[in-house]
Amino acid sequence: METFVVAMITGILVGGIYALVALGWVIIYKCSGVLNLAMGELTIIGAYVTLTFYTAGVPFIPAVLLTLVVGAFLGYLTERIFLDKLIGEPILAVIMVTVGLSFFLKGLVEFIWGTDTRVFTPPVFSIEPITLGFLKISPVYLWSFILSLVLLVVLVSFFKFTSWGLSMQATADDETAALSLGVSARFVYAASWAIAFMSAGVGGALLGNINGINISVGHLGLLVLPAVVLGGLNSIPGAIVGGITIGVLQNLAGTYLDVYFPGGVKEIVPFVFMTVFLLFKPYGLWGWERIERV
Amino acid sequence: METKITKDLTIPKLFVAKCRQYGDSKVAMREKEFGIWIPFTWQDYYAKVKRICLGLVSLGLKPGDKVAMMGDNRPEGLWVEMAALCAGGVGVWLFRDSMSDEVKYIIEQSDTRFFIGESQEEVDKGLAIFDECPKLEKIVWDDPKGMRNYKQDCLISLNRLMELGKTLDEKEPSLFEQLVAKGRGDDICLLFYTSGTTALPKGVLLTHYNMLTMGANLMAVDPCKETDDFVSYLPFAWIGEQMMSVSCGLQVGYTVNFPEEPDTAMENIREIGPHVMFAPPRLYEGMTRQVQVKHMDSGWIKRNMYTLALKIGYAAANMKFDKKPVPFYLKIALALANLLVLNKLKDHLGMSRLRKAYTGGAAMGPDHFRFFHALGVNLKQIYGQTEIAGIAIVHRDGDIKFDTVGTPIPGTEVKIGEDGEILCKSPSVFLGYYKNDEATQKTLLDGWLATGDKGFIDEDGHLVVFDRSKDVMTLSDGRPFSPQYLETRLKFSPYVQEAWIIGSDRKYVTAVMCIDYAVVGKWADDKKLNYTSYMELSQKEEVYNLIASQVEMANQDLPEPAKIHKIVNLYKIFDADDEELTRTSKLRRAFVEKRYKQIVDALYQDTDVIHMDTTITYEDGREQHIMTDLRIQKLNV
Amino acid sequence: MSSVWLPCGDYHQNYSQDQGWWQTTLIQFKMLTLLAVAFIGCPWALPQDWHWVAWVFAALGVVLGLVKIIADPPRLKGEWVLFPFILAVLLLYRLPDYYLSVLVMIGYYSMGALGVQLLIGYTGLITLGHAAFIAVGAYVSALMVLYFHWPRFIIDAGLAYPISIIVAGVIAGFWSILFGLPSAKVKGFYLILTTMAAQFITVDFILTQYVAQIGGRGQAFSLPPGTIKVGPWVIDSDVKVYVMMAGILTLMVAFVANLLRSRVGRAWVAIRDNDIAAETMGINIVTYKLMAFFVAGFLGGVTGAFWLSNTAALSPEHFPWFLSLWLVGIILIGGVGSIHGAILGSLFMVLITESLQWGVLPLTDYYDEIANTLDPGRFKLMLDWLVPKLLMDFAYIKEMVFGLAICAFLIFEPNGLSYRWWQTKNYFNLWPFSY
Amino acid sequence: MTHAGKSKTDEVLLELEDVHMYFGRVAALAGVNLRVRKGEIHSIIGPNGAGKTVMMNCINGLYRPQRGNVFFDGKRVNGYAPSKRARMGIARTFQKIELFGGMTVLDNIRLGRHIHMKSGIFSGGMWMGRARREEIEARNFIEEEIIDLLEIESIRHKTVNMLPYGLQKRVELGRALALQPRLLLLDEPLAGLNLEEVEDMARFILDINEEERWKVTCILVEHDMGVVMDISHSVFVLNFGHKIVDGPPKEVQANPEVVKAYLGEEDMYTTRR
Repeated sequence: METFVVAMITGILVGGIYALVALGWVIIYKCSGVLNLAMGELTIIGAYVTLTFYTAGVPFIPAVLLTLVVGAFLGYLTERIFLDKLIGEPILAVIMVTVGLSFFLKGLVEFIWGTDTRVFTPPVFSIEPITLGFLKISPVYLWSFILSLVLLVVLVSFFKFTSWGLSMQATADDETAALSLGVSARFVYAASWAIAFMSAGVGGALLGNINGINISVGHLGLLVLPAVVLGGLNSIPGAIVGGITIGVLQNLAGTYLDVYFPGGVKEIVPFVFMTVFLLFKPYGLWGWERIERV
Repeated sequence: METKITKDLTIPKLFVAKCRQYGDSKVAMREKEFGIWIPFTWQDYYAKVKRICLGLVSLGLKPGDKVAMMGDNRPEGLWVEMAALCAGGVGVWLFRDSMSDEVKYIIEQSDTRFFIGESQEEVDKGLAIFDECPKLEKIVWDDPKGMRNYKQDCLISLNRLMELGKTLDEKEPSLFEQLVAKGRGDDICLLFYTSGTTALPKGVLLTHYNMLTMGANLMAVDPCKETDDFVSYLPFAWIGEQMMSVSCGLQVGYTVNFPEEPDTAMENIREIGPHVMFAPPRLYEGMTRQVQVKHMDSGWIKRNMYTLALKIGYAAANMKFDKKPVPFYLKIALALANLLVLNKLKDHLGMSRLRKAYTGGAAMGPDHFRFFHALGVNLKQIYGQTEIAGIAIVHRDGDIKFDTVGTPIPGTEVKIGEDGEILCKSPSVFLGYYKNDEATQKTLLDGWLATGDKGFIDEDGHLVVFDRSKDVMTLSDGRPFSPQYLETRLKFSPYVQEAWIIGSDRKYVTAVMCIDYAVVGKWADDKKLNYTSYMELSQKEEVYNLIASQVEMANQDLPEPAKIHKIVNLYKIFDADDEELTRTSKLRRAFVEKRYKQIVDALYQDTDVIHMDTTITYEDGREQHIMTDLRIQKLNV
Repeated sequence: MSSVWLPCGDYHQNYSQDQGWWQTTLIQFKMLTLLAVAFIGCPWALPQDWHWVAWVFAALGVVLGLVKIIADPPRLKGEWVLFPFILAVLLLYRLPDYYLSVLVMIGYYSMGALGVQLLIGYTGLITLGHAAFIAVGAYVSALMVLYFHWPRFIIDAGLAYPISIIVAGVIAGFWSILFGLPSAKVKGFYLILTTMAAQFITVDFILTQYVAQIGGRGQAFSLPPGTIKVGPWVIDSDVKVYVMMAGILTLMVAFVANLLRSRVGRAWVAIRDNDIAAETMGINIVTYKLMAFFVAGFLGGVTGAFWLSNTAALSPEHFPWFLSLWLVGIILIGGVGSIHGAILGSLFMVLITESLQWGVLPLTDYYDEIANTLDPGRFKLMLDWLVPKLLMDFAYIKEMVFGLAICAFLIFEPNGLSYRWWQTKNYFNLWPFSY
Repeated sequence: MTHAGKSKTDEVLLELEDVHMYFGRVAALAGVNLRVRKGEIHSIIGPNGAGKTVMMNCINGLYRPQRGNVFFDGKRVNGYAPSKRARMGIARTFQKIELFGGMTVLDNIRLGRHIHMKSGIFSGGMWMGRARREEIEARNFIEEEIIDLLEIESIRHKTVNMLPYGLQKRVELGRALALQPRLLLLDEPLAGLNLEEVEDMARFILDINEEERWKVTCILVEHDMGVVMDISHSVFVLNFGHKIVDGPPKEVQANPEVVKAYLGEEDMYTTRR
């Protein structure tokens, strides 16, 4: 029982970070219709940028804020350079541009920062675990979770209550209607990338605090895909629920299944779960029931 | 392949001999059907003709009876014709797009007993006149499409006819051979109705001997090989097509190919790549227009390569016209031009295997003629008419002048009558007009055929045809002039499809132009001009300027009094169905002058606009009310 | 008119001609030349003592030329006069081993890309996990060659490896069907995810954690020299691998091309273009989608089995997700929906990365030479850092270039190289016109 | 061109029995009964949104009605997928042309031959034996029976997307015919055609229905009343999911309810001509 609760709690805490990255993914899809496979790379870039600032002496929170700024800039740039010209192209082309982008960014990251695992020194969070009854939780997880929650709340309220956020939603629903409202679709596309880059970047920074940063953080970025599929590609609450579910699932599998299937079962389970899930609920929990023609 | 033409030989006899000679070893004809070129050997040809022939006989065909035929160019057409001839009958071909009045006139005048139509359309025409033509007994049809509800007694399908033939053949196995053997060279084989630019068609009686000698004499000048391919797509009712498909085709034994549908003919010609072709100038004019337009639309490299290659081609062609030896450097340049552009160009036109091409039936503009020689196509003029079984005069290899029609073929004599009329004499001259002795006497003078054309023989012995006697214009300075010559000059512009020159005995010359809808339409699209119809497009100011510039270009090399002063763009294209052209696409001047009197009058008054407000009743009863303003454009002369 | 551009005078009298592959002499000539270059020109050269054979061919060409000039038989087309000369030249020279190994890489990627092309380009099923099936093929083949108890005579006859190639294909095909099953219900992006799942489950989990452990020697299967045998030949040199590649690739291309113009291939394209209409034509969409997965998996399996001959040790790291994406990138660059595309794309990608290498390698030599003459300063410091880094991190540069190439193609040439190829052909077919 | 009763028999080929089709709560079909006899041309008319295309979709299997039965040739086919029904002999055309736009005309029609061919992956890939033979047979059939009938010789190698609308409609009919169907569903085959094309198309439909070679039973959804009344044996009038009347054209034209329902509907008795 204790192990179960620990696994659950850790899962939820990590899931919060996944949710943050998944949210970035959903924002891009919702606002510009792009299925982004470069999410993992956006996450790594965020992690390395934060690390670079941190190593240069900037305290962690300002470093994260700086990362937000850099992420917004990079996101805007990426959209302008790579995706702007593909508006209206078939879905495969758009997906593959993001694949190309992911190669490019990955290569760039490896070229600049190398492949060795780097850690935040000195550690940002204390190594001493926080004890709550039988629960021992390392503060990294907790703080990360809290930080993600804060960002999630900020982002969701941005979409729900600000006029910018609302106009972005309008574009997502109906481009022509949005145009008649005076919202520039192209601006919204770029903005959505900026926001996605921001949220992924922070997610990366947090993940980097847990196990250190190397290129395989990008693989964690891929885990958001099962998360968004679970929630439905275009659902913001879906992304959050999906992210947390995947986090929990991963930790439960790591705890219980590793005995029977030693090795990487932790990484695989979300994908297996997703494949089976799709057979029964092809549009996710809250997705649009719309057949995509690819 | 040497065939001796005797008074005893008939087309059917020659046919049977060729079938024996080749049997199954050689393809007699091919038809593009079901997407492929289905071959028929001489043996197949023989079997079909035999059955159809005996079928006709069992229906009661007697020697001398007329068999009228109507339809597209298909092997069946040739089989039926040959079958009718084998049975001793006389073939009468009708143009496929003939109106029912025309059909009725010909069938009645020729005393036709059997009418063979290809499909429902022809059968309908036949049935419509059936009651009015008491001599007509049976209507044979071939294509079953849409025929399921036709139950009339006078109808019989070609398949049924062939079954009858088969039954008769089983009963009397040697009958076919006997029928063929009965024929004599002086028997009438074909009754041709001339398209006449003025009066009702006249029936020209041609014998086997006429047809065969004409073919033999042409082949003596320009031998064809038995391995050659020929594409038959012009109406069988045109003598030129008969001459190539039947007379020459039988004597040489080359393969006759039939296109899939009339509208795929050009594409099909390209596929076959014939070695010989004979077509009226209209077709060649269409080709030049097509090439010119495509040239204008191609990219920079292609355009300049083409221009350069054609320059070389023209230079070499001019040397040949002047009978000067082509200098060595030009030969090399020409070889390069051929390799880089001209060969490929000929391939597009379906002319890459072409050894000789003939044009006849009407005058061809010298510009067009030189164009094909520049491409390296051995194009030759043919002069002749139905009354002389098609050919009297032709260009010889290496002796081609683009303003003449060449020299007489063997066995043919040509002289110029007192009033400048061309007179011909040859074994191929016809017997006379069917049931029209008056006309026969006017045309046949002591065995000399009065052609009705004016012309002269030049210093090289070439015949120069001026124009039809009644069409020759008199210019303001009293000089005679050929309007056709001017028209063909104008038609060298790709934008002009038809032109009509007016100005005989008038102060100055004017022209009525018909723009080429496709080409000008495309030009207008590029210029972002909006138009919805031919009429609207033709009256655009920009189009007027375009046409005017084309006419002014032609004006440059014309003598002063022949220069064109005013033009009008007509709101429609001249059409054979409206009787403005003959079935062989010659302009019927007298008729258009009557129909467009208003325009002609306006061209010689001081006005800029013609208010057209007339109702035209067409042949088929349609009425069209025309209410439009036509602009007259004065040209800088 | 057949659908092929025929020169005038080249016409068909029956449907076999009209639906044939090589419809004109020129095409026949071009294809035979291509095959001759691939199978004779690249790998072989006559040894010194046998050079006279080439001269015999050249002499034959001269004779044919004379016959053509003098007698001009209609059936002897000009192209055939040229052919013996080409053969003679091809017999005299061969490519150095390095270029052969480059060609092997091109061939390997082409084979892999063919399967991807079949799924994405012709059936409209986007897959990002094709490397999994290549891996399955490679492992099945390796396991069979190494651990299967073959009857003696089969080993002696050198049949073990060839048989294992087929079996590898079939098993990979069935494995592919398994992951294609969701395609019955899902489309588009969701299908992409299930194929990705195939990659992770197969390679990262099953193969890495279990299969690769068989034999207990850790991650890599080593293939002792002499195990890969085709008939009497041990595949142990670049030339032999190259010939294997050329043979398998030729067969594969022919197979796929034939399939695409027959009933099954047409049904695939129909499903891609308009699945509702396809269904009303009586095409069972699920069955045909699974068939596409099977064939693609089969081709992948054969590709993987071929890979064995080109490697001394087999490891799951040969088949990363990167490979799956790389293959999709190849068909995007080459052109979606075209067999040419798979080959042109591989050619382009391999040549680009190789030429980058050619560019970078001499750079160090050059730098070493001039390094001492440079003034010490920031510029030299930067170069001192950059040049070794360029060399060290070359793999990353490759990745970046690949990513950029995909993006650039999608943005500027969305129809891919094969479209350019087609346009170029048309440019000359329509010469001197534009339509 | 009236010929009622000429080629039909009394044998029922297709029957809809109390078919209900709902989309959410909206009933597109509310208890429709239809009996189509072998050999007839049975037209379905009605205002826009009456559910005509829904009926077609139920017959051909694209929709599965929530209630009621569909019988084809005496067999209940409710659960059958469209592809299975196609194999049983139901072919159709679509209101909005659903051709394979990137393929040639010939390949489109070849796809119609799919159910009459058998070659699989292996023989297809080898292009030997059955596949090769079948391809040639299929071509033969297409050329002789379909291209010739529909007079589309000049476009057989053209890509469908490049063709004008009228020809595309014709190609779609050709593709459906290639299935050699027993029942042909034609969904507005004349819509958007000009006068000449309408005449051609009507002629083709009659050919297909009457010609000994074909004798195909047709269900025709069409707005062109002139043609419908001319060529149909029976006319079924549908209005908002309900049948108004079903009978010979004369009867239908005289039915007061039909006249009432269409009062104000401009296109009822007008025709494009």
